[in-house]
Amino acid sequence: MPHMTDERVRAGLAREEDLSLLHEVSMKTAGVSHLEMCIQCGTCGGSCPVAQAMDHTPRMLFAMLRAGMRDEVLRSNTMWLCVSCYHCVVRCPQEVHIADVMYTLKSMAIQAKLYTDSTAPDFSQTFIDMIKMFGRSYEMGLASRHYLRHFPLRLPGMMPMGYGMLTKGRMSMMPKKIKHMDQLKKIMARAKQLELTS
Amino acid sequence: MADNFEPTIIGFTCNWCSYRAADLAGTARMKYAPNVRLIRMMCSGRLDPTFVLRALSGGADGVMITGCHPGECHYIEQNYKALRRFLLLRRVLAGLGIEPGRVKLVWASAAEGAKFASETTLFVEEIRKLGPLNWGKAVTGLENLQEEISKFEEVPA
Amino acid sequence: MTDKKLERVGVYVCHCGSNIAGTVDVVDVAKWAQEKLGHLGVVITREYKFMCSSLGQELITKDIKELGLTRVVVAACSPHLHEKTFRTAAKNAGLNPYLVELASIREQVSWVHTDKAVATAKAKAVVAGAVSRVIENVALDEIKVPINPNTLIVGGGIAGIQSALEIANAGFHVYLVEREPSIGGHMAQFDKTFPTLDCSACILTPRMVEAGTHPNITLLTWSDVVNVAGYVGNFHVTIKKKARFVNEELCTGCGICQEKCPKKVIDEVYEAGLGYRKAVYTPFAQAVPNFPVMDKENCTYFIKGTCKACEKFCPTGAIDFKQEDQLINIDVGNIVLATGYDLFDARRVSNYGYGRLPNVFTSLEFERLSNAAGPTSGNIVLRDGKTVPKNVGIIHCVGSRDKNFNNYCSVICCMQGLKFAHLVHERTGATVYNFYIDMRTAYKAYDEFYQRVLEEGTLFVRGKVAEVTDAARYDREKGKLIIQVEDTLAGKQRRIPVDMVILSSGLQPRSDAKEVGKLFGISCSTDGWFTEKHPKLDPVATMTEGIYIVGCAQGPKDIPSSVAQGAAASARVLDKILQKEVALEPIKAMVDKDKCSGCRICNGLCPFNAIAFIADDNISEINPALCQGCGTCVAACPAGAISGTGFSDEQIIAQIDGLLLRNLEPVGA
Amino acid sequence: MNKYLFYPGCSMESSGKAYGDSIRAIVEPLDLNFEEIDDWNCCGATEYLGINLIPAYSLIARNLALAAKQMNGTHTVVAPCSACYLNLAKADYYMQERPTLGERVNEALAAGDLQYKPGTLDVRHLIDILVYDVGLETIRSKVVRPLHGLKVVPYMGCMLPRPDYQHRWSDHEHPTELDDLLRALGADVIDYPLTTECCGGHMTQIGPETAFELIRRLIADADERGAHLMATVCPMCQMNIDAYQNETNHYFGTHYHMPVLFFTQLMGLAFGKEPDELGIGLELVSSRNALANIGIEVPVTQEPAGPHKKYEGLPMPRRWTKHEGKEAVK
Repeated sequence: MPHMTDERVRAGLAREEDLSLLHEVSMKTAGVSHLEMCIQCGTCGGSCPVAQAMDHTPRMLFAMLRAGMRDEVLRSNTMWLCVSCYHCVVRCPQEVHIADVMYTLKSMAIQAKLYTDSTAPDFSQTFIDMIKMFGRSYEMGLASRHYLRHFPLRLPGMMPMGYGMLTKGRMSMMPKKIKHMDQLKKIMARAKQLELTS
Repeated sequence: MADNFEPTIIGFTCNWCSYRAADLAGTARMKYAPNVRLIRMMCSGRLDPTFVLRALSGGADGVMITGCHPGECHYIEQNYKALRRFLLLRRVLAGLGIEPGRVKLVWASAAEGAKFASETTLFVEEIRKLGPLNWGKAVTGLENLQEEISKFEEVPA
Repeated sequence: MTDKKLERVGVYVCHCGSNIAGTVDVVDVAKWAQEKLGHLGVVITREYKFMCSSLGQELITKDIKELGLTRVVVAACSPHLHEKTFRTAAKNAGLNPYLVELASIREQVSWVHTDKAVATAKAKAVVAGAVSRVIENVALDEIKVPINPNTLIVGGGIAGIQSALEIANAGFHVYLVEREPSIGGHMAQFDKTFPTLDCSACILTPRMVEAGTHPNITLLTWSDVVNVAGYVGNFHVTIKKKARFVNEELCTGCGICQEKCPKKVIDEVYEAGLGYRKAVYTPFAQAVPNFPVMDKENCTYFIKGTCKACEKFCPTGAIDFKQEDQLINIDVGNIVLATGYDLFDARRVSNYGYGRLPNVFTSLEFERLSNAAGPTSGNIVLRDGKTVPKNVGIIHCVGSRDKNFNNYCSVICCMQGLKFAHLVHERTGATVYNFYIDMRTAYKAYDEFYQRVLEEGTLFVRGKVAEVTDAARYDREKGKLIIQVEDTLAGKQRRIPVDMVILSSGLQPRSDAKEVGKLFGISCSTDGWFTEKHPKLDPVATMTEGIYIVGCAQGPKDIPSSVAQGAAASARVLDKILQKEVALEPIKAMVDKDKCSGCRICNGLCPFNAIAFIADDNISEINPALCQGCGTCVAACPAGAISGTGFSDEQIIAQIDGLLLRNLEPVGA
Repeated sequence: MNKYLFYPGCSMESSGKAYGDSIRAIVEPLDLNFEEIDDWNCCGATEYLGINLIPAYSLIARNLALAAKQMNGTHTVVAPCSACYLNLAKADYYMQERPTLGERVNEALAAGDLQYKPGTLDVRHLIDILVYDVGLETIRSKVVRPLHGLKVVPYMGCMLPRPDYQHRWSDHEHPTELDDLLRALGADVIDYPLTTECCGGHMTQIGPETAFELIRRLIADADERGAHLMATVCPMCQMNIDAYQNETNHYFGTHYHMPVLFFTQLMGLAFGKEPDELGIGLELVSSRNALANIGIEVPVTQEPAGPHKKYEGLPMPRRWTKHEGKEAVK
């Protein structure tokens, strides 16, 4: 291996381009992603209601996927801010399944432990933990656990709202549970072994 | 069934659309299964059912008939006549103990090189599943015949 | 097996450089043909780098002469490319051209397969099929028919006008059919033309007048082609001349009827819905012909039975409420289709708000808005009719390059957007933004125009606009249209408040293109444009001989290209006319009188009415002039009495056997 | 009686209780038979898809498999929640588009003795059933207390009209189904450009500031346009705009008071049902003042007085909808 000069490192030439990244993301996405068809028009970045808060617009993220910038992509906050409003999806002139690609990137970031803010992954995890326990979502448990962990200082502010929800019967103290939890558990256990790679 | 069975298929094409679709697939370098050998006719309406029987009896495992989309025939409406003959032919084949699925009708316009290529590959796989043609063998796949036929008969002729 | 004497067959395998030889072992194919097909009469096989080159052709002609070949097989590219080349070569060497067969081992083998062994094997089968077939070929003579020197041109836009003038100036007669009341087409609606900013009317109207007064041009406006029969050289066309309710003999075009007509109607065609006309009208002042038409749907007399203001005031008594549609039959030798385009319906892109937000305009609306003869006398104002915009956004690629709408690039929209930017800047001094995905300014002097617009200070944002909305988020956006877009070069989402949005809408095929195609026997591509014979080498001809397509009917294009195509088609038509007769492929069906049982099954099968039943002899007969050679009757004849030349049963069956390699060993060997 | 399989979704029993109550109240007058899918489970909302693909789709598909078993004279599944509707429709669609996904999901389902053949069921949203199956004519005929004078902004939210795998809606950006339905109830429907903008979804949980901004845009524009209240079709939208409105106001220092009701609550009112039967009052941003507008006798709103002013501007093109000419939407 030739000696790497400082200049090369500074010029960013030391980075390996991971050209399999785009294909990998595409394969792991539900449906046919059409990711390779992106023409970088920016419809997604223009449509996104939360683009201003994103590190990279979706379009730029796709360019980075092409360039094989695995770490930068998976560390980006873009997919975590996606609200799944599907504006970009219906407007995309190339029919890229943008929202689903965002889901894929989230799961890849979790697996690679490359997210910088754990709020969103934790929320998702708590949410599905509840489902795995009860088969239904349990808002009271979810909200209290999540807020205690991530926004303890907000809790006092949220109390009136929570109180209102409780007294109006819009939040139950007790979770609802489905009858055949055993069946659901079996399905989920089997599903976990079968990821989509090709 | 032999694992490495390579079917031989004869394809009838119309000079105006499907033969040009094959040309287009070529010009665009689209890859498809090499098992189909094509014959050019002026129109799918030229297809005499005896050609199909000749091909099957002469060693072909399947026959693909291709023509212009309904309503787009270069000769106005002759592909509908091909369609009628095709439907009849499948019944005849079933009567002879041959799987009707060995004969397939594909509409492909001159612009549909990609469709021509993918339909060809698909048909080769279908024939591969059916295995080599054995005359007089017990007929399989007949149970769906009526359903399949009605699918085609929905096309206004 | 026939016991006729063996033909002498030559087989020529082409390398096509590496196009074939890269995937097919051509030397092996040639050798194999010599060994395995010798018993069929193959006396010589050769392989050569480029068979279609003059040296390659010479190999064949030399062999025909020296070896006395009676049949030739060339294994090379598709017959649609070089069949003619090799047939001509054979003819020059004294062999009937129809005794030559092409075996397509490029389009059907080398280009679509990868495994060399498999490809070579398939190539051998294709060659074997062709050899078997060619032996059954019979010598045929071309059929010559005279060409009618008259030409029909459908569509009176700039492409059709150009085409008509070229032919008429060469001294031949032209029927120019236009469905609107006046010729001129879309170009008549424009204000300026890019990149030179010529006034559209100034360059178009002289041509319109020339076409309208030319002694060799019969102008049929307000007319539709309703039926086409026949074939190249001899088309029979029926045209419906819709009732104008104005007697063209008496009308002087004074315009009093329009002035007096009390009924105002939104003009959806010429004014693009942005202005009004009367129920009796000429679409614009310089219309050719200058006779008005009456719009029956909106005329008060036709609706309520009273009014007749036009009739009352007409000084020459030209108004005729009793006029009826008229069918005109003409015979022509060639037909040029110049049917143009429709503007993409921008309402479909609902996120751009056209039809919901008043100050979003389409390109055609803007053309009228900026046109001195338009509804605002050329003042660029908002939809309230008076406010001059201070900020204008021009959106490119509306409905084009988008899988939700039209997949293709509409070609003209970039330059159109730049032209609009210039006009807005020049006339209003407004700040102009252009939103584009890619700036496409190919062709002479186009990019220079882009430079000029840049210089004028137009702001360019690279990004496909996501939405146009009137929902303000901040005070500075109140009362404005907000264009939300990702500035892809800055990598940031921007919200740009403007007063006016212009959508550079794309072009799309006429909504009835498919039916028109069917009427004339030509096909449309997947996008809906008429399909040309060859995308590069024959862009104005079609698969149907004698029918030509020009201008936007063939695909989106600008004025210079449309004019060039109009002229190109005329050259092709004149070539045909000057040949005086045309050779038709001798591929026809024929009835063997001795075999025909008179069952009449074939009679109903022919869509061209070429088969007639001769009651006296109790047989059917085929008229070779009407027969198009499809072969359906051949396949249907229960007595085998009909034979098809060029595609006979014997030829096809021999080819089947050959393709299945059943012809390798002589029977009984 | 028109039978449908019903997938209520988790929130129908908790935060969206008012939605559940009001649906029960209108089902009977409209002669609808909603048969709940037995032992349905949570669809995973937008959370599971971002963690593991196959488990996420298996979770959704269990419901489809259960529903398919219960098909008996109908193959339509109705979901009143937009997120549930989208998830169910999406699983059905992608299992077809990507056969490998379908195979794996069925492999997982097999562990629970279930299976689902994609395309078996027709997944539809409640409002789709009401507008296109029941029809606006029928709905109009059931109205005994027209909502004249109630200024409503129709808020469709995002996951209902998009991505619209089965092309059910009049438009992806400005669908008119909710507008038409509310108009059939007699309400004064305000043209709301943000009708399909996002309410923030789960961002209220994971990035509240982002969500507050999205909520602000919605209520600010509704307020600007003079709305008395917003009508929604999704429990998530209702929850975000209602329960987080106070916090949003606090965050921006604003004082918006924009009640959000489910469209079914308004239908119930128009059909003559009593507010408490419809879960009215369960919202945190009270709709009392808004509904006072239609308290007893609300006169029909009239055109502004004065002579008809001649319009001097340029004519407008007709508005476009994908379903141009479709009977139901009038």
